[in-house]
Amino acid sequence: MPVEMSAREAYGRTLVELGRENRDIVVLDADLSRSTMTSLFAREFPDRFFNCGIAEQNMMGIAAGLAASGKTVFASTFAVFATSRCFDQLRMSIAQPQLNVKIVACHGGITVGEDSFSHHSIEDLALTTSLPGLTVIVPADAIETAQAVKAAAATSGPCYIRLGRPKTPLVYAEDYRFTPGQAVTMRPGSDATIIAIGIMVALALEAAESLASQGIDCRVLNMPTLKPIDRDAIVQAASETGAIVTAEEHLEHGGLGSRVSQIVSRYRPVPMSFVAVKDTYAQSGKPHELLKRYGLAAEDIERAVQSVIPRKLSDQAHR
Amino acid sequence: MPVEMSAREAYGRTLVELGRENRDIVVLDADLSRSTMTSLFAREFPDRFFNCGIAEQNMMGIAAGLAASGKTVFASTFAVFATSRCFDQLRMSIAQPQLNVKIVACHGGITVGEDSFSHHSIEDLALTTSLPGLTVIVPADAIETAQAVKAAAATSGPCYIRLGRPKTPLVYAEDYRFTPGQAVTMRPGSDATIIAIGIMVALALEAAESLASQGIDCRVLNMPTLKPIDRDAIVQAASETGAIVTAEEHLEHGGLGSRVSQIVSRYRPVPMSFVAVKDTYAQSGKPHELLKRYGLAAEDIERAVQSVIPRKLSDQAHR
Amino acid sequence: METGSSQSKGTSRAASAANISAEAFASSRPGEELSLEDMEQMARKLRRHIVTMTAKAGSGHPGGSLSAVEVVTALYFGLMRHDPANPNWPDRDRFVLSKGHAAPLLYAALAECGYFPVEELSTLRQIDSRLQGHTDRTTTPGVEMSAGALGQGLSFGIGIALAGRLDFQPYRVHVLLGDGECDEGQVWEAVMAAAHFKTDNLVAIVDHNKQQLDGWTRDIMNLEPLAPKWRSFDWHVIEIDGHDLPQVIAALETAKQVKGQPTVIIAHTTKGKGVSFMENNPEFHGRAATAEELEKALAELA
Amino acid sequence: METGSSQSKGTSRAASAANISAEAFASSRPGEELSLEDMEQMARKLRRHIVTMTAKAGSGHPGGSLSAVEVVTALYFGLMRHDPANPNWPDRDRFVLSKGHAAPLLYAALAECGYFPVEELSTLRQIDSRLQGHTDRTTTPGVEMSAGALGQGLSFGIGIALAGRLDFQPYRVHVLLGDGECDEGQVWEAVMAAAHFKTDNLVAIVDHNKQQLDGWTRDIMNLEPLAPKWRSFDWHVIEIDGHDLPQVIAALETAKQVKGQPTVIIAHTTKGKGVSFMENNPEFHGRAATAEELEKALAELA
Ligand SMILES: Cc1ncc(C[n+]2csc(CCOP(=O)(O)OP(=O)(O)O)c2C)c(N)n1
Ligand SMILES: Cc1ncc(C[n+]2csc(CCOP(=O)(O)OP(=O)(O)O)c2C)c(N)n1
Ligand SMILES: [Mg+2]
Ligand SMILES: [Mg+2]
Repeated sequence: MPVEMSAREAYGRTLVELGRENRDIVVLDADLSRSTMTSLFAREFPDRFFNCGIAEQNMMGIAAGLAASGKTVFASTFAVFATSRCFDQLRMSIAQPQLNVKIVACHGGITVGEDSFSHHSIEDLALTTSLPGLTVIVPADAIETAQAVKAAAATSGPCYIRLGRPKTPLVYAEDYRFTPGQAVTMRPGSDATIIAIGIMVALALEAAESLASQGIDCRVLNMPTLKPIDRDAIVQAASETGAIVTAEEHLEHGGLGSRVSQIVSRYRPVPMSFVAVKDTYAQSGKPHELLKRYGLAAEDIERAVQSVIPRKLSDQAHR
Repeated sequence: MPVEMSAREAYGRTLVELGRENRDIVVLDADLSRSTMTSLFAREFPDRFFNCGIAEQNMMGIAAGLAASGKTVFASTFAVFATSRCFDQLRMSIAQPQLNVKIVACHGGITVGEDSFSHHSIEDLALTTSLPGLTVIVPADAIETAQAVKAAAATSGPCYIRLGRPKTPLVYAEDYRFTPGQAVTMRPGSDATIIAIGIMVALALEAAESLASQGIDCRVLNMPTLKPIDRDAIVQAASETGAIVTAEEHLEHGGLGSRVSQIVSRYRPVPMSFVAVKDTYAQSGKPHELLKRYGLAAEDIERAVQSVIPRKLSDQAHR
Repeated sequence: METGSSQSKGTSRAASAANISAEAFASSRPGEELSLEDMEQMARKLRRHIVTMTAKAGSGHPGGSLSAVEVVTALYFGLMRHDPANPNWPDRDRFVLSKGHAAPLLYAALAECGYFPVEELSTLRQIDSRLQGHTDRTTTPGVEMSAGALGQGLSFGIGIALAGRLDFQPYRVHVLLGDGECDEGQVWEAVMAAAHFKTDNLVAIVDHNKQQLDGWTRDIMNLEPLAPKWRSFDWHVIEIDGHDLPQVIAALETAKQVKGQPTVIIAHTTKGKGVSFMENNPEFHGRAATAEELEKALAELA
Repeated sequence: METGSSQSKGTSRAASAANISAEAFASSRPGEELSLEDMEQMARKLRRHIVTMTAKAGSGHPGGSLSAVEVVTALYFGLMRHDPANPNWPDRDRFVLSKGHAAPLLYAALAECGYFPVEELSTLRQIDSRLQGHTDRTTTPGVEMSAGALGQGLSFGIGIALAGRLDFQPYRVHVLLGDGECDEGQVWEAVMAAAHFKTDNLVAIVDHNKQQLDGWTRDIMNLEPLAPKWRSFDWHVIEIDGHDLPQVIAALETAKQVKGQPTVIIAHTTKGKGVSFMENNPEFHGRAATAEELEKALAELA
């Protein structure tokens, strides 16, 4: 296994594996099969692959009809087109009827880079978590991606899996096993907790490393299943560390940060800080430039932790 | 003025007034003009009214093109079709380019009633607040609706205004003046704060009334501008009352509740409780039956306040 | 696949539904062999159900339900192989109601077929009823698709058709669309894709009642000429009088013979058909009859 | 409205851009009066800009930029009245790039017209550049629409056209679409609506290069026959060789004469046109030339 790999490459390879095992797997794409890597499946199983052209709404409807007829359907395109462009189809044709469609979208977030705001997906998690009945997963690396895709195929029901574009560092070893709905403690710690998803997990670990050298002992949680979320892990982190920072490649509102803050506000109020895209569209640029520009670098996580710790409540006891 | 009036009726009448004052106002609808009440404008200004048929995406694009050519455009349909159905058009054609389009959507929430889940809009606020640059307004009654529509027409830039279907009680007198971005204290109080939007404001007042008789002194805030939200009023309420309940005719996640909880978590952690549609689609039924069934009745707000007060933190001081 | 048992299943339902020659359904013999009179009577019965249940509910969409009565009658009581005792029978022919607001019509047909008791129709739109205001796949036996947001059914139908082809299933897929619904771009995405995928097991039926919600389609969003549009997307087009049962049946039979391309049946109809004061009256697109109006309507439909 | 000053404004730009008879633009005389040779040369120059700036950026979409060079040249250096010194001049003719990934082409044309310095082209796709990866109305002078999500431009164009009609503005609106882009349902919603609203000041141009991202349109999602589709939606259809400047100009001139319906120009083109190894090569839909390839390309475009 290399040190870096793109999640979508892992997706493409896993699909082929699954296709060999299960004849009921059907794959759809919307004229982006070379980017989403469904082209690997298409090459091996041309009969079970349907390119729907640049018509995402129709693709989701076709996916639903196939699923209603017993197929396990994977439908792929860029995250922004898989959600923004066909939200009503996800709602009506897939989520509410609980059909067995796995929407696996690549090019999530702003590390899409130079293609600029039309191709950046910074609202897909707000959208998909607004669909009762839809499971939402954001793997942290290529290894977790392969696991999540397999887990999704093994479970009936609709699911959204968000992948990134670039090659990113692996945070897991080959033997890692993903469990839907469970947070993963990437690093223990008691002074504060960083809860991260996607590519931000690697950056959170980097930040925690640096904070450790300053004597700050940070817990790092990976929260691959954004919905249903691991409430217990969040409440525990709030209780045990008294401060939480969330980190996500998404708008500040509507994604991980707001989900965690609602749980914290309800069960265990503690000060929080949010590492996310502030309320703005991102511009063109290299992925690492954009992460920096929009406040998503490891240093931003570090600063967020530093700022939240002094705000810890002197008394966390409930009346 | 009657005691009850539907927000959409106020909208239709206000549009006609505005149309008389400003020749640059153009109104679009998507085959629902008799429900949205844009039919009143259409009757008086047929040249400046375009019915786009059942094609919401195209309507939003046309709205954008008109606005890019100097028009002040009102585009109306049901909330779910104005957002879910054409989110990408709102994003690309309207919000990012900051065009002067006012999306005024009626039939927000579940009080749409018998038409069932396809017509209930429980995610529109999550969607619209995910659009950087878009102002989001949820008036509390017909009087605030008229005010908000006028305010929107008087300001350049994109705006989403969410109205309900049924006639609802008026919470304001005729002389009320809406100020964009400002919360309105509907009732002072110090034991807890209820922050409500839309038709939940009237129910919050009802709940506060009942709580008062039990010796609980509840502040009630109306938060008509959901975005940009009145952060100061929220932080003040957290500081002064130590507990917050939000009430909205929307999914628990992505709307008022999560927005408030993120602000509270960042600036002034206090226990919260959320009166909202839990993660589910609502079924057919009479509006009041649905409010009750899905936990949005005045008693639900009352119970939420009762449950949150004992959880108030014994020490709200920051270290 | 249970092709062997499929015929008996299909016919057993049909036989119970009305006194119609059983083999006609399982074979692909044309509909004229059926007892037309029974079908006509069933159509009238469905109309009575429609106006009654919406009046009882106090809301709903009678207009667009009434215009498609003959189409749905021909499908459920004629052409389609299906099994009310086993709504999920994999071999069943499919009916997808894309114009989900015509739910009362579908509920009436399903009830008369025996998917659920006819009495249940009176619970339409009530809280906890299985008969939701718009069709809901998760609650109503026999309903294939959750609908109500227009424009999505044809895509769904393509998916079912492709699955049938992958599994060598002989079933056919029928999708009923409104004419106003054809304003939706997704419909044209699906029209293009169905031709591209050559789903000849798919039939679209446009309930061409010339009205949408706000009025006449020619005023709101002109669709005409409709047939050339579908033809230019490489569909086989059949135009019929959608209230003439023999024409409906013949068109559906013809569609079965068309190979290599999907078929659309443009059914010219009248919105509100059968109730004089509802016919071509946009008001009754989305409003139910009052008690008084109901009485008049039922008298006309007696 | 400043109709009086519009002619001089329009021509001043044109005169500075190339040595072309000034009156030709402001009047509606056909394009053959222009110096074709200068336009041909401009087209070659735009091609050089396209391959160079994308190579410099290390990413971008040369293929679909190169296929529409003649169309954009004819518009910006011929037919359109516009004023680079005043990009928001209300009377200007509009160009809406619906296929926003062809941004390099539009940027090249705008720069050569003088909307911004030609040197700025080398900042394409860099952080803080005004030249974003896809067109952005808020950052680039002369860009009418933020695009990049396909399918939205024709609707936008209808809005501009309707505003022009409401204000008795004489401007015309041109929308450039990809052929793959025509898969999007919103395009057909707009096609239907433009005909319904009879926006004869609107011209759609389809860059019919027969390829989309994954390959040939006939394999991915067949669009053929394309002209009958637009015709069935009641558009005036003109088919041309999109690399033949006189044909492009003549088509645009003809469109001006068409009343009561919008016009579509189906421009048959070659993706990657002008660079041998990019022509009809799907790889160069979305990848830039390497340094070595750039050298070869520029040699061919010398
Ligand atoms: C996406 C969407 N937009 C708007 C509506 C509201 N609506 C319900 S029915 C209707 C008119 C439908 O007209 P048509 O398809 O001709 O149906 P019919 O005449 O058969 O009733 C409209 C606009 C909807 N249900 N879905
Ligand atoms: C809504 C949407 N879906 C997918 C894409 C990704 N995409 C960018 S260009 C392209 C192919 C476009 O083909 P065509 O319109 O023929 O353009 P051209 O051949 O002129 O480059 C695709 C699928 C997109 N930009 N927008
Ligand atoms: Mg109709
Ligand atoms: Mg092309």
